[in-house]
Amino acid sequence: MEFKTILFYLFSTITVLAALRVITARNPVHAVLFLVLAFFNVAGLWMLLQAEFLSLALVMVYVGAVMVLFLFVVMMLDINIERVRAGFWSNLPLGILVGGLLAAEMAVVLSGRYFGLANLPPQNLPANYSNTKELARVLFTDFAYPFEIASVILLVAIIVAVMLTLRKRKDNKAMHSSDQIAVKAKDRMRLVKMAPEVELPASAKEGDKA
Amino acid sequence: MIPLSHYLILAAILFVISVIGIFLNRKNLIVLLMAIELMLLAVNLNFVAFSHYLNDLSGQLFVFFILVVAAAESGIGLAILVVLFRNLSSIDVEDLDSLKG
Amino acid sequence: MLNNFVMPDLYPAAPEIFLLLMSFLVLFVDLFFGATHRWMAAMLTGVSLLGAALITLVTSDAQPVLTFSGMFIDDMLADFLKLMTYFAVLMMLVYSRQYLADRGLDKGEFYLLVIYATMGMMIMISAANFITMYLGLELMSLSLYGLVAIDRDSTRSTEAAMKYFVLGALASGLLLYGMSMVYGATGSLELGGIAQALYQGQTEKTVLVFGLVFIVAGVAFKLGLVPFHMWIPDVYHGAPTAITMFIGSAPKLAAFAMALRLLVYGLLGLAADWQKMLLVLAVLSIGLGNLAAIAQTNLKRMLAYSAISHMGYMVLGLMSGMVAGKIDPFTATNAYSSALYYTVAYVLMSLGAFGAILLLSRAGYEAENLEDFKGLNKRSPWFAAMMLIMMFSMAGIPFFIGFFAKFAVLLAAIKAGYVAVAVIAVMFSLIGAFYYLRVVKLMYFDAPVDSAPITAGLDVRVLFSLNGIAVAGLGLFPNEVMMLCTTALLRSV
Amino acid sequence: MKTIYLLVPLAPLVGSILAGLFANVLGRAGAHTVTSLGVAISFILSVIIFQDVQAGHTFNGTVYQWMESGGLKLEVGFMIDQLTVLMMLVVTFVSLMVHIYTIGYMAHDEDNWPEGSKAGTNSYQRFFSYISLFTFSMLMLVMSNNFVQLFFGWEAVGLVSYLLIGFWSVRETAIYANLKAFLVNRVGDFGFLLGIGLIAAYAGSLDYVTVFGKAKELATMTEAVTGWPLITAVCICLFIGAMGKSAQFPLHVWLPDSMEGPTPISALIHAATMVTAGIFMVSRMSPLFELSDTALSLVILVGAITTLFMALIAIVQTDVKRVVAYSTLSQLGYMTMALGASAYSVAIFHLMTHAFFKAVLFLGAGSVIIAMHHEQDMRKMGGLRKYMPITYFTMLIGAIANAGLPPFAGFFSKDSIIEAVHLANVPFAGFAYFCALAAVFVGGLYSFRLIFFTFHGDERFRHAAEHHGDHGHGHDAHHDAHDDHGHHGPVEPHESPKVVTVPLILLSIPAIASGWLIGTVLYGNWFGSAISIADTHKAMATMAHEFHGIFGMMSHGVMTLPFWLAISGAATAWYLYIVRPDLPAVIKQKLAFPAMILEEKYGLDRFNDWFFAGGARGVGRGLWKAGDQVLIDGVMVNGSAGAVGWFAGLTGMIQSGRIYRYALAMLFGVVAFLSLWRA
Amino acid sequence: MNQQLLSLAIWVPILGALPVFWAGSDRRCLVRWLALAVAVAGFLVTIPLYTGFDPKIAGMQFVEQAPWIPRFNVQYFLGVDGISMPFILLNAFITVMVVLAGWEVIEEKQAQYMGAFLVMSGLMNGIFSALDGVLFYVFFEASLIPMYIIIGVWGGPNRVYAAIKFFLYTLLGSLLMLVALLWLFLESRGSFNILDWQQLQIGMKPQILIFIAFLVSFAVKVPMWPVHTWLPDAHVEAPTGGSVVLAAIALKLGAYGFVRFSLPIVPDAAHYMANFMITLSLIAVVYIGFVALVQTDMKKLIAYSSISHMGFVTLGFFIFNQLGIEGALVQMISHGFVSGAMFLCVGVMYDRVHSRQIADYGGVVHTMPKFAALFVFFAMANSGLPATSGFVGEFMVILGAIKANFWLGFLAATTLILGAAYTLWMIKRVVYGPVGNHHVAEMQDISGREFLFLALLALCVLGMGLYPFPFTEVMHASVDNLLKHVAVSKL
Repeated sequence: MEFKTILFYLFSTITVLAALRVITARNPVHAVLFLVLAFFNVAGLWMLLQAEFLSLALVMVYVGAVMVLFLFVVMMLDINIERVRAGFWSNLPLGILVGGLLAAEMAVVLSGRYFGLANLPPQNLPANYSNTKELARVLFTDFAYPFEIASVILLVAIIVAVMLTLRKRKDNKAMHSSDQIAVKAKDRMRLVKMAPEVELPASAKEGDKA
Repeated sequence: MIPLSHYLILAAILFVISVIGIFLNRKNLIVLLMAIELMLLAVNLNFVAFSHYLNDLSGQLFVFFILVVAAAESGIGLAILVVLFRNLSSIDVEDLDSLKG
Repeated sequence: MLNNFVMPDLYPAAPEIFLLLMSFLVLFVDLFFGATHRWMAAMLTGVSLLGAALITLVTSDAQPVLTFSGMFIDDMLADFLKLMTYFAVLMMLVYSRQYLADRGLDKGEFYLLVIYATMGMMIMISAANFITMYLGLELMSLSLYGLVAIDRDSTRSTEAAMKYFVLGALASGLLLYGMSMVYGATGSLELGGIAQALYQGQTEKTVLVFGLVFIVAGVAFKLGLVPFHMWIPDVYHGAPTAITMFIGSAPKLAAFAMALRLLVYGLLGLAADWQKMLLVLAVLSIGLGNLAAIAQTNLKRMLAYSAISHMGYMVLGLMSGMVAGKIDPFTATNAYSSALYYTVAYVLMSLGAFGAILLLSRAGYEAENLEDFKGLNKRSPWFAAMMLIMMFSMAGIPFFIGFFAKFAVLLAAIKAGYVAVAVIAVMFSLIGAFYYLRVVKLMYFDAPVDSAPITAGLDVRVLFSLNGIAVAGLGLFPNEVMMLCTTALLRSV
Repeated sequence: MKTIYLLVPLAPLVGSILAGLFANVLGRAGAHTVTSLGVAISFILSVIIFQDVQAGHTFNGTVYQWMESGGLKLEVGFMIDQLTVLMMLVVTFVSLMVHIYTIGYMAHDEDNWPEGSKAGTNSYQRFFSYISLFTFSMLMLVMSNNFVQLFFGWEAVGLVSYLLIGFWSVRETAIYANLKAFLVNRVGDFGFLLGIGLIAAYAGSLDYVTVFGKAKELATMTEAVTGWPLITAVCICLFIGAMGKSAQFPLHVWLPDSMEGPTPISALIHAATMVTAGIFMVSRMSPLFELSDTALSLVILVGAITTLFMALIAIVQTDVKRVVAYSTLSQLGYMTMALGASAYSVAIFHLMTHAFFKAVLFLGAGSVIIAMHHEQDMRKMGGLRKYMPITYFTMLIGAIANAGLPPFAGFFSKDSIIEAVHLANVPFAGFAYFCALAAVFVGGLYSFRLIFFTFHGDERFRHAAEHHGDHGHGHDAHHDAHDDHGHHGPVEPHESPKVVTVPLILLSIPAIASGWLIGTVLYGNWFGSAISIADTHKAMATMAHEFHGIFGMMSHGVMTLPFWLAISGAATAWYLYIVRPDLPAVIKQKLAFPAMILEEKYGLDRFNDWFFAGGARGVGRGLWKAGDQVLIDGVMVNGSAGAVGWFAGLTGMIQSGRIYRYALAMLFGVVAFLSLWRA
Repeated sequence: MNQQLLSLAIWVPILGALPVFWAGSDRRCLVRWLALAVAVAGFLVTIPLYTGFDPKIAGMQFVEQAPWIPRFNVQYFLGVDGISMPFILLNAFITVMVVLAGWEVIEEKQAQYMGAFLVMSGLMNGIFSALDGVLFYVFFEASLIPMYIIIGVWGGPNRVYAAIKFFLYTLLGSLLMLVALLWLFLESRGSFNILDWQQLQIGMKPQILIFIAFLVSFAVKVPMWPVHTWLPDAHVEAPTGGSVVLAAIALKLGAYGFVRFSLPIVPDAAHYMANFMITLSLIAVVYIGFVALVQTDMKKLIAYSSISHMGFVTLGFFIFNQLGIEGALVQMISHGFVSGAMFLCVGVMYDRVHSRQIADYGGVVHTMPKFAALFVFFAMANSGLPATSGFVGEFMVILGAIKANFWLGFLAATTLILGAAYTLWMIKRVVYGPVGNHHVAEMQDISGREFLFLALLALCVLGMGLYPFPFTEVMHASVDNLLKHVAVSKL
């Protein structure tokens, strides 16, 4: 067994175990950390597949940014851990049944000879091949259009995140440009028109008494 | 030499785990979001493996975009989660049942 | 290295580019004038949609054009669907203006997200590649998640957004998994390339069908077909009505485009398989959608189930392209154009039906329960008549557009030999008629519980009237739109 | 001449329309004038036509084409021959008399209506309109040259009869009787229509002449589906119609009840004309009936049963009009027997004589009723002879004629019938002969019982005065009207006015004398081709052979059994009601059971009410509740709606609101698809 | 002008309804006169259809043909033959009656009431003149909408149930018909032309399936036993005008469908199923006759009587002889007059006493003699008295039935007894007898307007009974033609 194969099995075993822990961990913080572990291992696997750029991007983008975000949120929200696991075991059989069925069907297809070594041998790339450079080359030419779309998607993510979570604090002193522009004189001063006080005639008062 | 099918089966296992995670988890929405990340990871693994074995870069590019989208998605998902928590004071999946029938 | 790089032809994508630029303008305007000049963002959004429409019309080409390295396709189908999309979005904007203003939801973000969602739809409509399809889908979906949650202090809205988000993510996971399988089997992400590979037949059928199942699941989710429909009732119900109207209209066009592009342009070689899958989905959708709608007391929820059943009918057309194992281009075009026509008709009716809710709503009051429609005929005979038209049209009663939509898809289904399916479909539409009739019953036969005058603005009133007249008028003269649908399909890839 | 033919029915129709629609304009006098005038014109024209026919000018032609379909030409047209013209004379004459009589009889009709009833305001005019309409209908019936028009007249007279029986529509008994009359007639019409249908189907025409021309051909056919001999089926079906209209057992039940109508119409419709329509029709169809012995034997059997058993009931009746009514039934039975014996001309002859003497009896009874202030119970009469001599004598004439004593009209016709039945060679003729003879005795008995009870003996009405208000004939509802009329205390009967007595006298002349025409009508081949008799049926031929003028017949008649039976019947009546008035009660006590049977009219009414009316409603209720409401609406319609609703409720359970369920559903979908496509 | 007569017959009432709607319910006087004017105009434009009709031509007359939906080769194809032409006149005439009947009694939303009837009238003219399958279907279904509204808005206490039942029941049938129409379209290689379909060769199995699809549709509409239960409910709950139109015209649509579609397009199946159809028809005649006997609600009684009478129509169609078919058609027209008149009569009484229960009446003749006379007249027509139109059709069908099979005629003729029994029983209880209660005592006799429409109908009933020749004359050629179609096998 060559080294790559050993690495593959190592990474994959850890990935699967970590993934299992992600969905079974009692504490969400642990779950996030197991997910990070799984990401690291998959990054390793991608290295084996000579996708170096993506491998590193995964670590940086996911572990560095997304997972940290998850951690923030997990810790920010006050979660009652005791309740988290309730009902887990009672749901397990059904889960295993459906999951098992799905897995079995997938396995039947994927282990077929079509994806075996004979049909698709792994590619041996030249030594000076740069995954990053190649990716970059197509990314900014042929894939410019999806690249632009991706940027819009990120913009949308920003907009939505801000829209949903930004709350103005009461003691916030920052000025808002649109508020400044929108100011009108009448917002600052209000002229109140009041009815003059009129003395009722005496007869009317007596009439009331009567 | 590792055949492609090994990678695919690994991805499939990850995929199934994430799927089970989604409906096994009935208490914590965050785990749900993580399961989704896991699922995308499985898909990405597929693409990378195919890309490698087919010697076709477009698969890896797809992964690139999926990563971008996944990041954006988790951002939005967490934002919604936070808002929901504010309204509901809970991220228990079972508490999300005011809409039904 | 880059010497072989050719600047892609941007001309066909001009509407998208225009819209993107306009979105920045809206962004800035909102920043500087958002607080007081709300109408500016709205106006600009409208203008940008109109502009995009104009550009789409101008750049429309009789021949399909591929650009961006074959990732973007501009054909007549795309132009037609885009125009319909602008149209639907514009109507939604007009309908919802007052509603949003009453509830303080007419923030700049709303308009931005609407623009981006529209852009996502346009990208989907023009997608010729799995990547662009996926990105377009996500752009649209992410914007919609945000829109559903726009009323962030509402438990119902946020719950709906969460459900939408989780299930949507799961669905795109499934779709991606399917795409990865197809990619693995054909070695291509381009729809044309995939079709080519399938045509040459050097592919592994098992893997492809395996992937196809996931892709169909993803598509079915977007269309809201049983059993991938579960999000629809909750999201329709939970989202603010204006947003529901948005979700219930234009995205159906995009979803149709997605289904057509993926299944027909990409995976036509697997038609025998996906047709049967769609058949199952269609029958289940028609059945469950109509049955479940009966039990509803909330109009939005009822319309959600009705949407499920309508998409089931639409799919009847989509699945009828192949007759006796063979694909005859003429028959297939007829079948797909019937589905397209159904989608267009549905969008028009759906806008009207949700429009009625917006029309009757006012600040602090949602007219979303069936009870709220009681005695509408006494309050306003005209609007009651318009709503009556919508309901009967949805029930598939002539002379309204809904009838001809059903007519077309049933014809396609029967032509494809699915007579029994057609019979089942019409029987369920009988059940469906019951709940539409119930709305009419409430409007006409019952005494009003709420005698407050209708406060909706002139724009909503006029639009709702026009919508009703269109549903009736296009029912009287259905030929033009039908021909347009057919031509659009004929002149596409 | 065709114009005259047309005028005969149209004159009464015009009168009827004028009196009916312009009641207010015309007023009472105007109404009775136009209608009487119309009928008078008809009568005069009928006489003219009669003479024309005597001269040998028969007619058969079309007025207009009513319809055509499937090769079947249906027309409205007239056939004028001896049979028709005789009927026309009888109808128009009796009708004219009744019109005149009615002027007197209905003079105070407003008393019969509750106060404030708007229907009562023009009831007088309406009555005239009805009887004129009836005359029109009856003329259409007899003048028809085809089955459709016959059926039209048939039903139209039924309609008028319905309207007139229920004329005093406040009386529950009257509106019960008219519904009953219509429905029982409809049972007959049911058969009649089937007969017409069979003719149309096999002869391809409904024109008399064409059909009779094909009669021989039809006789050889069998009905395709049932396998019956066609002509027998046709004749029996047609005869069922005749049974309804001519009130033959068991469809006779309506006639006694129809006495709820005003007396003039009892005379006109329920004695003289309408009820004889069946007799007329069978005579008209003689070319068909002659071809089926089976049908003829049925006819004679039904006639025989009706003759005897209805006569028996007449003995126990106490209502003066009902006695006459049952007597009518019995006489109709005689006519029917004659038909069965192929003695059509005899039947028609008896029809004619009967029309006159029965009209006399009815109108006389009406006169009595007027005198007794609408008292119809004979037990409360008696000794009226000295108060109303004209009525007495005319009624006596009628009764003698009815009993069949020479030289009154009834003798000739009735004796001929008995003779014809005696000579008949169809099955049941022997039974019929027995019935005929027995009925002669009974006829004598009830006829004279009527006379003795009413006009002789104690003046029982003087005792009955205290109970005046008790008898129900709708009087309870309008005591006030009575008070105004001032008829409290003992009734003082007096002779009726001239409008009443003149018709009585005029009618009693033919009641006496019309029998003398027997030689001409029966044996002079007077009917010519209007009636055809098969060679095998020799009764008429034999009788013609034995006939030696009316005096010969009379002298022969007094030596035969029928005469002595009639005499003994009359003698018995004399003994029982004049000599020993206490005896009837004793006999009734001794023979309690037979008396009860007779008083219950053999239980037929009770049976009909229970079985047919009650049964039909029971079936209807059963079908409605169990079929429509439970099975179709409950199970099929609402049941399926309920099932849909149940399923709809079930879908709500699927949509539980839980995300994981939703995700599970999606995965189920995926797994199912994967499994289905064996991936 | 002559070429657009049918279009005029259809669109004059429908477009005329728009100003009526527009006039609004507050201007009652304007609404009434406007509606009357439109209805009369609608009737007048149909008269040339009769006067200009050539009874010798078996084919379609006044044909109008224009593309409507070229995409599916759907045409705006109108034309009438001797079978359909009388119904257009009948429909237009009845509409005038209905407008008159709703003159004063409809107090709520009168504009909508009148408008709905006018629209209904136009749509039904469309059904009778459509020669394109889709056009026919479109009119057929669209006519449900105004009726649904009419029953639901102006109906009785249980109107919602009745309206929905009516709508769903009829929709059930027509949806299956739609499938059959589409199938025929494909089978005929892209034609919706009904006349083309009549020439189409179809195998036995599809013929039977198509027949069943049409059967469900038309049987519900007729209605035939056992899908009749919507009718009593609909009639009882509908306002007078609704009942009139329903009975007079709407029921004819189903029967008309049989002669326009089932018989000529799938003759072999029609022959194959004839015994079944005849059985159902006779059940309708006898069973329903018995059921009608025990009704206590006048409208229900007349509704059941309608079902029974329509049983004659279907019976006539499926004995396949000229007498039967023409008789059935005549019966349809006559039933249009008679049942319409009967419902109007009940409506007249209902307007005064606000009850339809027989038990709530009695002695109406004493307070409303003019009305009573007309009511009795119509009752007599309903029980098939000769010289009224009610007799002609029944008579012809019975003759035809006897020609086909004696027992059919026998069972059919029981209506003579049953029909008279239930109708006259009602008359006895309602019209005759002493005045039932103080409500009846206070009833006013019919007004001039009421007299006008009842008398007009009475004239029609009488005229048709005395001289049905003009009615049958126009049918001969077309019915002959139909029979020829039916006789030729298409296998």
